[in-house]
Amino acid sequence: MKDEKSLFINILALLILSFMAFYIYKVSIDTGDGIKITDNITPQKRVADRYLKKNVVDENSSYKFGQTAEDTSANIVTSVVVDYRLFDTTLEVIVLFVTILGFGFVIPKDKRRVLKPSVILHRWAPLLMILMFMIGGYMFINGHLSPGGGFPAGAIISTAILTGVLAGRKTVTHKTLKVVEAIAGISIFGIGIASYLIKGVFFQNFLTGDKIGDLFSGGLIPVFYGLIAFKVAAELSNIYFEFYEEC
Amino acid sequence: MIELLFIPLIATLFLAIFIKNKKVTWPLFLAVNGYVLYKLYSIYGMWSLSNKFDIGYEILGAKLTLGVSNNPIGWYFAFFSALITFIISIFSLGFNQKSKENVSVIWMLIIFSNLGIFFAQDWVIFFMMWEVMGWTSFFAITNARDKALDGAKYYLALSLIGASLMLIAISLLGAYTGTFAITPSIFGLIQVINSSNKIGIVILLLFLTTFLIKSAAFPFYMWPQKVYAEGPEDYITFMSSVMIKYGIYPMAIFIVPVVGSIDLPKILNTGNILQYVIGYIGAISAVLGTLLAIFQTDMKKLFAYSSVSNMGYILLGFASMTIVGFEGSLFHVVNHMILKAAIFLTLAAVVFRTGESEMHKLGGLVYRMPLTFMTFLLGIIAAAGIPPLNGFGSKWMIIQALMSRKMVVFAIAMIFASTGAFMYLFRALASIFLGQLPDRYKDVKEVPLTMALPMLIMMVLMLLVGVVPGVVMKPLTSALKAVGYNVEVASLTVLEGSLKNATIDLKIVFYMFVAGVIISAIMYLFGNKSETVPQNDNYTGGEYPEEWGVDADRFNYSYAFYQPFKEMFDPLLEAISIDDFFASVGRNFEYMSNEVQALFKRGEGAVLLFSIGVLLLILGGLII
Amino acid sequence: MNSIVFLVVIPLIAAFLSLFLESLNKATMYIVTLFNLIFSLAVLMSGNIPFNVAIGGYRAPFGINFVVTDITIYFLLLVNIAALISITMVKNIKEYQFYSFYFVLLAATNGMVLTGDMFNFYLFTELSTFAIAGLVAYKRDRLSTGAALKFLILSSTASLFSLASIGLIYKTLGTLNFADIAVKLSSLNQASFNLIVILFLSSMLVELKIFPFNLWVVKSYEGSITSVNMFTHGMLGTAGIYGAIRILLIVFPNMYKTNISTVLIILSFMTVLIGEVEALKEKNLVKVLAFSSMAQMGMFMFGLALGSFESIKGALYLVVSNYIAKMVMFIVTKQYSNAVDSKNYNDMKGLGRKYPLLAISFTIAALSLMGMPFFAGFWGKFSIVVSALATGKLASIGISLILIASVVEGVYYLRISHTFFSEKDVNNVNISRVYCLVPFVLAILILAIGIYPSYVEQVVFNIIDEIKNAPDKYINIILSLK
Amino acid sequence: MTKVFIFSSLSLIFVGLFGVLTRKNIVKILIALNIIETGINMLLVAFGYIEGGITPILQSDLSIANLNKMVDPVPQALVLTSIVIGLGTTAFALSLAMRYKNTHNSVSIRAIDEEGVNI
Repeated sequence: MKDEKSLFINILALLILSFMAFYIYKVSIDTGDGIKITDNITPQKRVADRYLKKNVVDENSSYKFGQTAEDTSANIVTSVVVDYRLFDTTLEVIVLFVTILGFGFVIPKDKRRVLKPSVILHRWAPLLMILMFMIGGYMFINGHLSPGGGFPAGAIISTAILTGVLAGRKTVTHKTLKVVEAIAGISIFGIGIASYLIKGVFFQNFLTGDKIGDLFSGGLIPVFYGLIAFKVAAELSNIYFEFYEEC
Repeated sequence: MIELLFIPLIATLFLAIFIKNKKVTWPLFLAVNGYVLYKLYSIYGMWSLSNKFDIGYEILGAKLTLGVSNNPIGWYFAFFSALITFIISIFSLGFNQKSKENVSVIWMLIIFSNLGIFFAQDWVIFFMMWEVMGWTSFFAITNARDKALDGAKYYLALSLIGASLMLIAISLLGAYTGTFAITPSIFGLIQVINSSNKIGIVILLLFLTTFLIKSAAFPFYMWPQKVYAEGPEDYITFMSSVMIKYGIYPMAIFIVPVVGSIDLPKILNTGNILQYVIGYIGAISAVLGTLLAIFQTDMKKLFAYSSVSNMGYILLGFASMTIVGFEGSLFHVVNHMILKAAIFLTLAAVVFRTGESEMHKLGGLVYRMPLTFMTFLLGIIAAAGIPPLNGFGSKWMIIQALMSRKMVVFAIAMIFASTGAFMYLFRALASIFLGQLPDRYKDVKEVPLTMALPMLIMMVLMLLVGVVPGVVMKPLTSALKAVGYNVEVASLTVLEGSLKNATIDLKIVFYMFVAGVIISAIMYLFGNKSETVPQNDNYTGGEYPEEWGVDADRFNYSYAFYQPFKEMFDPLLEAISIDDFFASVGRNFEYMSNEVQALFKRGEGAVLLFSIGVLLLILGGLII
Repeated sequence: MNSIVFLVVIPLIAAFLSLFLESLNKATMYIVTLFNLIFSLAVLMSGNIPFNVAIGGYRAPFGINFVVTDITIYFLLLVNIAALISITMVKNIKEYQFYSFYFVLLAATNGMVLTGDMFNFYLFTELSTFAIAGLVAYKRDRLSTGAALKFLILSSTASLFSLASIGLIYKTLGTLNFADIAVKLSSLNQASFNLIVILFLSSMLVELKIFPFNLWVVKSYEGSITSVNMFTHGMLGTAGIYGAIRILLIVFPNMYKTNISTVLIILSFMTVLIGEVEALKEKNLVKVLAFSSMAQMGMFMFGLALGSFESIKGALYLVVSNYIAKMVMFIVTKQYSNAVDSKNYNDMKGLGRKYPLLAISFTIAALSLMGMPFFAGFWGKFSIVVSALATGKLASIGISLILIASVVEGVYYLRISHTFFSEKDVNNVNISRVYCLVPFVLAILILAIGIYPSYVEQVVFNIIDEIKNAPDKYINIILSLK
Repeated sequence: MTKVFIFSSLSLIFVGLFGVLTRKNIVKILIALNIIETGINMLLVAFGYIEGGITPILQSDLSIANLNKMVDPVPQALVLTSIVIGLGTTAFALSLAMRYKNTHNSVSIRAIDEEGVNI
């Protein structure tokens, strides 16, 4: 593409960017009153402090490891993602849903040549897939204890499916994926509504009383993560299937 | 009071429903106009009538109430407008039998806005009615015909610009005087100006520009000829006689009192600067209108420019800032209404019968349409300001007023314009009705009764007002007295001038004229008789110009009637033409349009422009 | 009133279900939209306003919350009514994706209006962006693909800017809640505040169609079907306006102390000028409407950027007027262009004579957009003019330019309605009379507001009142909840 | 360390912006967008970072005692969301780009949309 060499645009862009950079520099050295962007604010002055201390509901409460608290997820990032700001996460699932839907909608369905998978891949794919499923499962089951969670788990599971597809193995049908996706999606909101019916508040973590550090702790967090994992897996797999559908 | 506004509005609705049925709409239109006329007649003298509506809208921290009230000057304008409108609507009854389009709905809406303007109590309702008039006129002029679109667009653009200026003026007025009501705002504005606040002058000039636009005065003199040439003829009659006065009314109630009582530097001890501004605008309009009218070949355009020059006279009367000049101007408003309506009705009749409005293609219609001819004759005599008819008195008063204030330049301009008026008026008469009848109009007949009747009424009116000016001057002077001007109620036939011993009794003038008519009739009866030859024998010398591929009409004597005169004035007219300016504005807009369109067509530089926008915002942020 | 979350949840569930419902999708669409409309009406009637809902049971600055105040509920109604009117234009659409996109858009626009959390707002904006991009691409031809792609690139760049802004807000203030930000912003220094506002504003202006940010508008209006145009205008546009009012006036009111508002004034009257001048030359009716909606948004932004309560009031009137009028115009455009199979308005001659109701509605809408008296737009124009002239030199120049531009608008709109009424034989054209009724009712509404603005005035007064007393009426409601 | 993180992420953002502004190839633009997005994500994480901080995961009572030393968990949660959004945008835009290639026979953003037949 010849146009890419346009000197004028390049210089203009450089000017714009240098101006922006200059502005950011200017802001960072500003000596006004009040908090500044360059100030080092510790979490203690932010809302995160209450998340760390797990005392959002009752300001004076404190907790101990192995005891119960208002949120019993040991991984505090998880507790923010799936408990304190659960609604964001559900929307994020919808974002993925809608973009993948759009992906499937606009992608041109023309014929593509599919290479025959190598024998090695075909043979070893089930083993790989089982391993991947296991890792994925571990990810979302342990999301509240260690780094991980529904999204990486979903991605790993979908990779397993991709491996299966590439290996020419029968995995799941497109229809099944759609059903899984919808059921997972509806269940996430279903649990939200159930919480409304039980507690009168949407998306509340209504399974309480478990202990920090246990495998079965964090209330609904593993459930949500599981659903998210399946949904993400289904959606990402959908991408692969969109390519293979017409073959 | 309020039913005066509501009846036309409801009538509009009915007219809209029956729009396809001409047998219903035009009689209904006539009936409503008759009702309005009667109602206006019945509320004469009841100056305390008023209605207020609370619409629950707040502006400048106060609740806005819209009010209409009966006021003397407004009544004066409204009544005579309604009278003329009523007569025109009789004419429309016959005129619209053939036409496919139906302008009555929009026209009724205009009448509604008309009444609203004249009875508005505050500037907001005045503005609202004013705007209604703007866009309704657009639809009335085009009347769903494409050929009228250009003129209508021009008119619409001008009136929207005018309305925008007025909106700014009203907002400033409200902010600086704290009121939107018309009468208190006069005193408020005088105070603002006298406290040497420049914004007051700005407000005044903005208002003045708006009103000048509507009354087709000098810089905005182009729209009448564009509009009148193409609009539906009966509506154009209304427009040229009645609607063009809408700009005069607010000048009379607002500009004149304010300009008359503010302290501004004076010129030659005769009047302040603004007075001279108005005067020069008036003088230029009068002279320019006359000059341009002389050169037109289309009769409707000719009389369009004649309107411009008449508006000039009215402005000159205002510029004198004397009570005689003021009375003269307001008297001329009615006179011009009557005579312009008469003239345009005859033009409409001619177009109705011949379908032609180029003057050199017409001629000799006096033999076929004698009544129309008579009306036209009286109309142009009145327009030229020759005594027994109505144009004379008011012009006389205005010149008197100008002379008494020693505004000699203006008086000369006015006399020049009046004299020049003879040239174009006679030309129109000669080209349309006198001379030879072209063969294609052999079968033209006189107009039907419904159209003849209004013309008759117009003739009577012109004579009546000409001989007995009291029928107009009495209501006018009592209205002015009711408003608070120091005037005597006029007598029936005598007009008071402002110079020493300057009174004129029009009764005597009439007697002299009658004597003159009798003498000329005797001369006609006993003089030589003329001989009739076919038209082409006369001006093509027996040849057939069509054979050479030339239009025979070009050889008609009335084609390019005043060519030498025109060559004399052409450089001047070119120099002052404002039309080029508007055209260049339009061209520049189009050029800009192309440039930006390319931007939106591709959409490729979206992010680039986005970041430029961010830069602009950053600039705002950097300048703390 | 925790059940307010249903407004978002039900459409989202419907979006999932739409994968399977196939022919029932259209019915679901009506049911869900009606549910949203009736629910928001019920909330308005219930008399519980204002209230605050903590989702997940965590109180405001910590959890995500939905707030319903006067502003919210009116805009909620506007969004849902627009949705209901727009879906009546949906016909013969088989692709389930269209319905899914619609449901997501409905949820997202409702959520944008309801949410009280910055990041949540950002997410809803993203959702609506994706949904609109998908809907714009619905025809999947050359035009709509290009339009959707360019819209997506522009809006995702913009969204990255707003993400950066949210990051900065969290870094400096340590909170993401609107109310909490509004309280804490006073302790932020000016330069940092400016940076945050600039980043956030620039992403918001994309949705508000302000000039250098609005290159997507015309393309996507031109490339998409009428119902999508109405979604963009009535739902996304209204929600964007809500965002502007909420964020500029309540969260970032300090912006008016900086020169950013001055730049906004300049940008907005440039938008008006460009929009009007462009529309003058355009023959494609849909593009005319696109340019004109740009211009209207410019006018709205002008009112907002002036920052006085008078001008905000005017801006709100303009919102109402533009909201109804554009809806009418889109419907009329659709009916007429379907009838003659062309979008050029010169081909639509004579249709106004056969179907006068549509043409009259169009004319009324046009007059309202021009700001003619006795139509809804006038009150907005009047208020803005009055307050702009009182503000200062720049605003006065701006308003003069805007008024001159509105002359241009008048000329092209009335030319179009003249074209509708001019004479041509149109016997072979057929439009269902039922479709004439909807725009006519809306047009009557415009007229009613124009003649007797009292009811709208009440609504506008409530909104202004909330802006004036933001600490009492918005911030404390959220932060006081335990 | 925080400054290094912030500086590097800012440079990523600017590199990406440069790409978006100057490139005409849609795929390149999308890559550039992804670069910006990565930059922003890094920036967000850097905002939550404190010198010598520890991961916000409770392992024993000891970590509860060290709550003050933990890095801010909220930016990480936000980044998690924004990554997914970025993924979605990229997927959607790429499929649109494929359709674009099909209809316009070009991947240049300068290809004219209006003319030509619908494919």
